[in-house]
Amino acid sequence: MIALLVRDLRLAMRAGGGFGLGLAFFLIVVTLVPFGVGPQSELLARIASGILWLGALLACLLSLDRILALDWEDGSLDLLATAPLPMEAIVSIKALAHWLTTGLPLVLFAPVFGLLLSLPEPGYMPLVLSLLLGTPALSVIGTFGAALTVGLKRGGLLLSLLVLPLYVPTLIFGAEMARRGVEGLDITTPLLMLAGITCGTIALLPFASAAVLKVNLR
Amino acid sequence: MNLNALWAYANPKKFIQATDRVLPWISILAIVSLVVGLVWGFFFTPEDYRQGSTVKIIYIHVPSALMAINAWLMMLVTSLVWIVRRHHVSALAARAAAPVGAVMTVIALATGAIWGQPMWGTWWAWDPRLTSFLILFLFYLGYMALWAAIEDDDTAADLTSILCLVGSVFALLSRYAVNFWNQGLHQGASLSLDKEENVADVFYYPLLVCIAGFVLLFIALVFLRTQTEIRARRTRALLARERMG
Amino acid sequence: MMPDLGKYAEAVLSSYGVSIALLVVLVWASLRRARRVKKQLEDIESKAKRDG
Amino acid sequence: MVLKVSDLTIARGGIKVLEGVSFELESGGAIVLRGPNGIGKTTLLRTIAGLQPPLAGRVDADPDSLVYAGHSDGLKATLTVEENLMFWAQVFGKKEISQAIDSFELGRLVNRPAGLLSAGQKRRLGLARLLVTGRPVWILDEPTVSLDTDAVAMFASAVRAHLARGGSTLIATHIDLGLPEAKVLEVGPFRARAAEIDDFDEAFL
Repeated sequence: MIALLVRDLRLAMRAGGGFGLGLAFFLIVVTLVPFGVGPQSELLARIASGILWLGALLACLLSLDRILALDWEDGSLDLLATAPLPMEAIVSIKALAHWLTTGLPLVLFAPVFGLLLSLPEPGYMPLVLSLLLGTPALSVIGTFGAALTVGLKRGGLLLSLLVLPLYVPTLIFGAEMARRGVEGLDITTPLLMLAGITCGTIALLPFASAAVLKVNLR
Repeated sequence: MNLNALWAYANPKKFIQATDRVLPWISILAIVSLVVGLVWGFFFTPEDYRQGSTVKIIYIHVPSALMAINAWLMMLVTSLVWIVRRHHVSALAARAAAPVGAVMTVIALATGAIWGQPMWGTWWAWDPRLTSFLILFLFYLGYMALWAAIEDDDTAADLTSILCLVGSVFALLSRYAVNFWNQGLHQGASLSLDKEENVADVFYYPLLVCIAGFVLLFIALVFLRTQTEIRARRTRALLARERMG
Repeated sequence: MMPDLGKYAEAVLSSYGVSIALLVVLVWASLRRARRVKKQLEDIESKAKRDG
Repeated sequence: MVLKVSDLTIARGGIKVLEGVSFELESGGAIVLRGPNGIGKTTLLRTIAGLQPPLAGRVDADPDSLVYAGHSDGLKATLTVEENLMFWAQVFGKKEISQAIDSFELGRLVNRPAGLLSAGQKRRLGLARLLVTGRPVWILDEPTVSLDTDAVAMFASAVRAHLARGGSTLIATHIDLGLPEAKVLEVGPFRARAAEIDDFDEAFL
């Protein structure tokens, strides 16, 4: 299992795209927003937490189809499925690798992008914390979507259509937590809900993803 | 009645024979109760003292909203039956119900928006209920798109069933999330089993007739569409057999 | 015969109109597809029976 | 006996392709599956490897004894030959890859990224993967595609060495592998007959 994780991380680094691409996309979103809504820093400060969450979510979405599609194309998935690893472990590792290459960099760089959007001072900790708690759920849910669409030729758009509604609760609680942080309100409730969603998806969704992937490998 | 006897209708041929017998009656009943309910509601009920004539919209809004949710519940049940017992008719019934449920969701959304315009002064408000229905509609879209995208019927049935299961959990979660996110403008439920707390009798009885009409219409449509899906599936199987030689 | 809908006439009429139109389209589409698929299956079945 | 297939019926895309397939594979034995394109050899191998469920019948084998190699080798273009092999060895809980490298004469290529290999070299690397898994029963689907005659001979000697160690193999192929000791199993006779048209039940045909 560790071998699979190491391989996926190594592949992400060798291919060049893995680590950087999502981050670059995030930066572009953050850069474009002021062009769209105007440069007034009070306005930006008010919407900064929401934009950052949305940007992170879209950057995550962008890289989902790579989670399984490459291994599908070169036959690795067939071979992994017949290897002595349970399918649930394979999809969990895949999700973890995706989070380490996409979600974690987003979390780490979010404060920098917060500066660009004049995120108010008290908002940084809750924002980073909410992203740290929420992005693993995005990766796990995304892996489920990727498993559903892995055999399809033009699955990218369908993948987005399937995954986005599933992202709604995570986005609501994550963005709400970041927003409350900015306004200096109590963040306990959304924090607990967000943590609950993440734990729940990590614990349960791999079974669905594995079942779906087995069906697609038939 | 012996519940086990119900499984006999999981056979496609039996299903078509049985539904062919009842379909005309259900269709007639559906049309009669819809016409009676809507005419009663539209022409023969008074205005509400607060909402004026817009109260007449509930005869469409409430039944369609109910059916939008019940259609998804039915798909959830039939998906589970497919996963557990592998009856093809069950999976096809879920497929047949999805577009009906989606249209019901659209009707609920449209009537809600039209109602909201005079009541709240805006076509669209990010009210928890409206928002939840919008999300439900997205789930219907994704579900139907997944069915349409996969060529192999059994694979599609498996994948959509699991999507329906997972989607149900997330839809429920979204409902709570949306409630938390915005305490809404929407009035409380207009119906509950306890009639005392409800809308007045004058509105209540025609509403019940309308709900019955929508339920019957839904059943008739699902029977008809399931028959169609069964026949389409058999057509594909025969064509494939021809190709195999 | 027509009830007086007052200032909300537009809202009430348009919501009935939109909903009934959607339902009619749904029923019509279902019936049309049902008829087509039934015919297609009958054609193929008779052909398959003929050819063995 | 390491693999026993009894009365197996398999389907592809909802259509029965083979039925009543039965055979046994002994330790140290080899079976070559033959038959025209599209008859269902790949589906049969995938069913035996456990990738898809059979419609009927049984496959009896220790699931920890099988290793499957399909049309694609599952190689990563940006990883070197050594990294690719090492990964599969680790997945199967092994560490030793030098023997596999020697058997398929990959020694000069260990540090080359797999993406820069020729088609034949890739195939050899894919076959070397079988050795590093340490599993006794090889299920191979067209293993000699894009191999030249020398490489086919290399493959044959690797299989022979594997059999001599008590391993066994099930191979679907079109060409003569130069393995006279292998039993040939024609798949043609197991071809499923078309289902009755009136049989309008669960399976729709």
